[in-house]
Amino acid sequence: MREIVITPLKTFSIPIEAEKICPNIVSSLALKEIEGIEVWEGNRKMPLSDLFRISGDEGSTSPEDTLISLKGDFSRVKRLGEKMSAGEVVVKGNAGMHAGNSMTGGEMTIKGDAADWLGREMRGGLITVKGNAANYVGSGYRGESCGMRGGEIAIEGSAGDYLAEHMCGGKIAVEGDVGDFPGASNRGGTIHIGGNAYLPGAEMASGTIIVKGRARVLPSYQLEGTVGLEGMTLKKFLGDLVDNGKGNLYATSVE
Amino acid sequence: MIIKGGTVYDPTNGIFGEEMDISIENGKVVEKAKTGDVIDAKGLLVMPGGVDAHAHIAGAKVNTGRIMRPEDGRRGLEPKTKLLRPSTGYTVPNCYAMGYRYARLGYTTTFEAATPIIESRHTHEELEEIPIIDKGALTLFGNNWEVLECARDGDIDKLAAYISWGLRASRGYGVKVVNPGGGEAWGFGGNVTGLDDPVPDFDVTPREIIRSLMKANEMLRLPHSVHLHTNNLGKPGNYATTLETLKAVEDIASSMDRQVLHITHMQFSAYGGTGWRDFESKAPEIADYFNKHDQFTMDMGQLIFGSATTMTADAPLEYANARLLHAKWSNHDIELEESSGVVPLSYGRKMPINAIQWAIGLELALLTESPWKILMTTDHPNGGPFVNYPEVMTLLMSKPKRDEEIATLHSLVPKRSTLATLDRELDWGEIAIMTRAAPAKILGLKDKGHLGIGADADVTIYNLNPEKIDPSKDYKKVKEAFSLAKYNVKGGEVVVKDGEIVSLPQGRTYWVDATVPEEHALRVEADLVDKFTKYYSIQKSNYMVQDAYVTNPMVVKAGVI
Amino acid sequence: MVVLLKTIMISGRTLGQGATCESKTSSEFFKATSFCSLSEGDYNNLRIKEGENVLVTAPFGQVVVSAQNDDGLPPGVIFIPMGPWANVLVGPDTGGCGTPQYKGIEVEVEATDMKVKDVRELFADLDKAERKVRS
Amino acid sequence: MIIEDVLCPFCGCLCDDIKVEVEENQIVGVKRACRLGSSKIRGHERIKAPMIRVDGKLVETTYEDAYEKAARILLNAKRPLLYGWCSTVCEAQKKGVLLAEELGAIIDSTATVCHGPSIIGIEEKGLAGSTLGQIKNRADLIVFWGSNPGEAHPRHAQRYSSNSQGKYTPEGRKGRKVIVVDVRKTRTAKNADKFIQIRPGTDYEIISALRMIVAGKGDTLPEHIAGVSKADLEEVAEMMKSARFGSFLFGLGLTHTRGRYKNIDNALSLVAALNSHTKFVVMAMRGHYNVTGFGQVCAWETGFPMSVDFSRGMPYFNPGETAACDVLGRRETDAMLVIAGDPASNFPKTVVEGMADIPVIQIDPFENPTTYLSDVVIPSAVAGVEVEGTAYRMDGLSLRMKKLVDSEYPSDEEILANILECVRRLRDDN
Repeated sequence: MREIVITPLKTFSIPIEAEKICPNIVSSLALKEIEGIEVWEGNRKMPLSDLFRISGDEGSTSPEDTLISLKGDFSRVKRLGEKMSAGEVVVKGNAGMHAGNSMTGGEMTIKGDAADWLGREMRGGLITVKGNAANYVGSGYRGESCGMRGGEIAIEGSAGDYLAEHMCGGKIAVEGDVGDFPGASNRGGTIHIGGNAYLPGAEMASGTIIVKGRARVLPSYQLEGTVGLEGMTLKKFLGDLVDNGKGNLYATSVE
Repeated sequence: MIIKGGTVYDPTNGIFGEEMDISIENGKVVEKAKTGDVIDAKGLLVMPGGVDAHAHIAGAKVNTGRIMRPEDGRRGLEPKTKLLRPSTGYTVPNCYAMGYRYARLGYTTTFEAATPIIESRHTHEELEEIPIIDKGALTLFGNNWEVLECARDGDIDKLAAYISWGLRASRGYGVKVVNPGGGEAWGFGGNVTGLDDPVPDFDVTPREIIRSLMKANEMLRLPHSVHLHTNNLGKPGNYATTLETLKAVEDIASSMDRQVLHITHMQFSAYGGTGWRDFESKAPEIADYFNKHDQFTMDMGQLIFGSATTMTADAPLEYANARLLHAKWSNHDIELEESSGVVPLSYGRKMPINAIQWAIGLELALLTESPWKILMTTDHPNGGPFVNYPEVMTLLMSKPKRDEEIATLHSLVPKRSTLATLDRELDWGEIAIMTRAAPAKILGLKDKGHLGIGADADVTIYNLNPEKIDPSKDYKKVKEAFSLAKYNVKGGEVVVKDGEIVSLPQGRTYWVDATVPEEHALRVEADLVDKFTKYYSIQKSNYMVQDAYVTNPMVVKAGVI
Repeated sequence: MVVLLKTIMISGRTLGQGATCESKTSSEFFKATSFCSLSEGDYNNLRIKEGENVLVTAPFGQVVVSAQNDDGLPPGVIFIPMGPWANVLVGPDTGGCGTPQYKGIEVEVEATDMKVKDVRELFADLDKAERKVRS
Repeated sequence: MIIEDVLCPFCGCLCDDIKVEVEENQIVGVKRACRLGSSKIRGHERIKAPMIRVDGKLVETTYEDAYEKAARILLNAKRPLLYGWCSTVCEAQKKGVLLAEELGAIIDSTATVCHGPSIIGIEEKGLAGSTLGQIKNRADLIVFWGSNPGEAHPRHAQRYSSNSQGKYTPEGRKGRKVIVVDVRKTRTAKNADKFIQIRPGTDYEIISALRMIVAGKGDTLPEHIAGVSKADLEEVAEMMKSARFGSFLFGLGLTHTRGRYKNIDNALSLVAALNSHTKFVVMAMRGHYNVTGFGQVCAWETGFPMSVDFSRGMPYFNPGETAACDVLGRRETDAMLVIAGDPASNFPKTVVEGMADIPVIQIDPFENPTTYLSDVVIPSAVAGVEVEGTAYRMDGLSLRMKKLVDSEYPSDEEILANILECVRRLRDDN
């Protein structure tokens, strides 16, 4: 596998937009050419090498055979791996907003934290976050009726508000707590929450949400009984009945 | 300027594919230009600039569409350039994209299809921001309290005086009527079910409203006829209401050399069936009626597959759409005047209703013998965005193209419409009529839609040799050429060259100043004082659109002689 | 004994705030926006007298305001008019939608002898005249 | 001289029936306006002259010098923010969008700290609204939810809502029912027929419960929902369904609290559902007189109503990422122009700190805390008093504001045009 290593030359305060840091774009380029790909610092367009040091393996290969290693703090670098369909991106630090936006395949690993809109409108592939993720994981763009449609996002820490808003498919697992309104307006897909959640599944039409910690459940959910799941006893709810939803919500304890 | 040697289609002047020169001076077509640039159009198709008589391009509804649809805004993005401002949107583009995209299609004039008087200031604010093209706006009258009362009382003199005032107040061009009576009923959540269903609290029927407005329109000798969105639009079986409406006004004569009534986006009013299950086309019945009656015209309202944003003063229809499709719903009721709604949706090829609707629009155009009676529109952005006009043109010009499309659609299309059986293919001249000559004639724009001496020098040159290309077979090339004009000359100025915008003149805004006898104007004035004192939420003195909002006006005079 | 009251702070418009908000350096604006209303019970629990001051502490900051009682407030909710005093207590989180949460902030309230800062003093730490920076 | 039918440049009511008496270019009398409007029209102490900061102190300078300094600051910035816009006319707002395009800046309005969440809610659901006159003429039920017009929009009740009279509402207040839902008993709540006091942050759950009751599924609800009795909500739902024309008028009580745009989203759905039973409309009680106008102008010019980032030459909209408080709070912006707004007072102090570290340009008629953080201060004429132009009322109706007196100060539009010209000139020089 060809490894391309990208390291920031400074600490960014103005966010960098770098959707071209993506296996589909860089796999066939020589390192010299990668240095020349275009990124934005605010309203200034510049070559990648003005802001980052590029090293790693030379040569030209396919996206499948490409690993992009991002070393350092990428918390202000946005749109990493946007639309990637294959290959691997490893962020050995924090990732900025919209990491894995619209990705359809391949793997992204974020060793630190992920900022808002991780895996927005994702169609396929796998995103793993070792730290925490912020708001709108696996959601849609504003106004769209579908967010994530496929693929998988695994977060080992916690996640922020509006997790999986408008989710239509795929799977999201968060080991820790999530913020307000996980799974709002979802129409399919599966959400596993290891910790607590506040008002999950608002306007859920279909799909599954499992909350292993405490959940504050909306009054428009109907308790259907208890079920055993993964060795735990969970309350099973049907909802969101405000919209005749047929979603399944499981929670261990209810506030 | 001289446009040399093009193959010219100018149907108004009986020119169909003649090689000739067009001379231009001071923004007008002249006998012979003394000086100026020469554009070599040898072997290229030359037509008057396109005229769109019905599109929703400006005002509260359009902006509501933008605000509720950021997901549409992010489509069609084009960055700013040295000359151009950024473009956004597909179904609801920003103002600049509107002007640029029309110009690139070879269009030079577009009329906004519906403005309520009280919100016309907003409409004009947006029209002012649309670059290049000439514009106008049709003013809504079909649910206005003063209109309902005049129609109830049969007081056509007063109604004409009110229209005159309303056109001035809105800086409007003509009388638009949407679901007459239904918009008022929607004020309390109701609707009207047909021509003789009285409007609650007003004791007047849609039939009386339409007839009264048409009589007043003709009394005022307005350049355009009444422009009607029928009752029951969008509902299965509504073709009966449409035909009943036409029959109800057969006795009314036009005061001008034009139609007496224009029915807009007919596709939405040509439905058979008792419900959505047995929904079918009644385009043949509608076209047959139009073939036998010369005093009426219509436009297609062609449906385009994909995303659309429906927006109309027919608010009850929009509520029904939103509930049926579980879609976003915006509604806006306007005190004493109208109601309206906006609902985004997507038309699917495999959705039986959408596929049949698509077929109906084309059937109407192909079954109506005279292209002077049916304009090409998509009721932008209700049937789909206007950028798809080249697609519609090629569908009309090529039977193979239609067959190819039908093969991708729901299998009910051939069963519920006659489209698959129609062999007619429109020629260059007929397309020029439906997109240039006829809309100008129907709107009453004497200097538009043709290239005779004295006409506005709005000329489009397409990268097509009509002598050599067979649109039936080469429809892809035709669509490509119609999508990006080789040249668009607007008012004698080159605005598009090789598909690129090269200059940004400010277009004009047409409005109609119609005079009426003072005694009737005074009666209207008394009514208005009463209504503003008791009912309107704003002062009468702040109501009328000020001159500051129409900076480049083209005032057309009309009125009672 | 100092009573420490745990409450929820909400901010909002008032007539006085609206009438003075275009003359923010005036004493009228100060009067209209540098106070905190408490329910009668909370007010009494703090053992303060009319016009005395309270120190309000939130995770992101603390501010001294004068105190008054308002029988429209339920126990456990305090109100501070929209403005710079209230905004000392509001956190920077925009919740993913661009808008800070100005209402429903968990705060602690206690009586204090400290005086209420005027508007200039309130911004002393940020005022560029005080900082003498910038080139 | 008495000027009739003047528009009031204060709140979103945009009252257009004010009488102003002018003598020798001075406003000497204001009639019909409320305390808020009257105070604004009569005027306050002004910033005397343009100023720039030298060695920490603001010192007077010429307009030309201030324009050039402002242009240099903006041109040097990689992510400038142009903020405010709501207490000025649309003509200035248009110029602002053009300046933002030219600079590759972010342009955002005060909407993002008031009804921004309402706009995001509308993006989810659409909005079933009407003009205010429709409510005046037809509404027999008014619901004020988290809104307090008694203090924020003093003439709303009389002109447009609970106490107004119209064609189908000749009895005014007597013929209407008023419901108030709020966390505290406000001035407005004291005049309600039914007051539901809720706990802060529980709006979403209460609205969901109401939706259930309206849909006939109330039997599955518990007896208390977030502390409110089901019986109370059933009564409210019944009042809503049996009204002939209801209106749901919401304020910052819904947008500033936990749930933010989701609260609005849910309220819009409630109103849409009520339309299957009766007629119902919903409206945001907008604050500044032309905050609605900025949303309109920005939408038709850029496709989006606020928080538009032009960094890459085309509009990008994403509140949460591109709103003023987002970029200031994260310290992502390196220069700021403030016009017709006072972020130092109205943003959280923790966000205002972001302004202390970057150059700030202020355009405003009046001194305010933003002045303390500004490096260039450009005094302007008061729009709607000294400058005419367009404004949009909270219901989206546009009106033309009058000029009442002459001003020695340039208008916001003129100032922006001058800065734009400087920007273009300096850029061409390089």
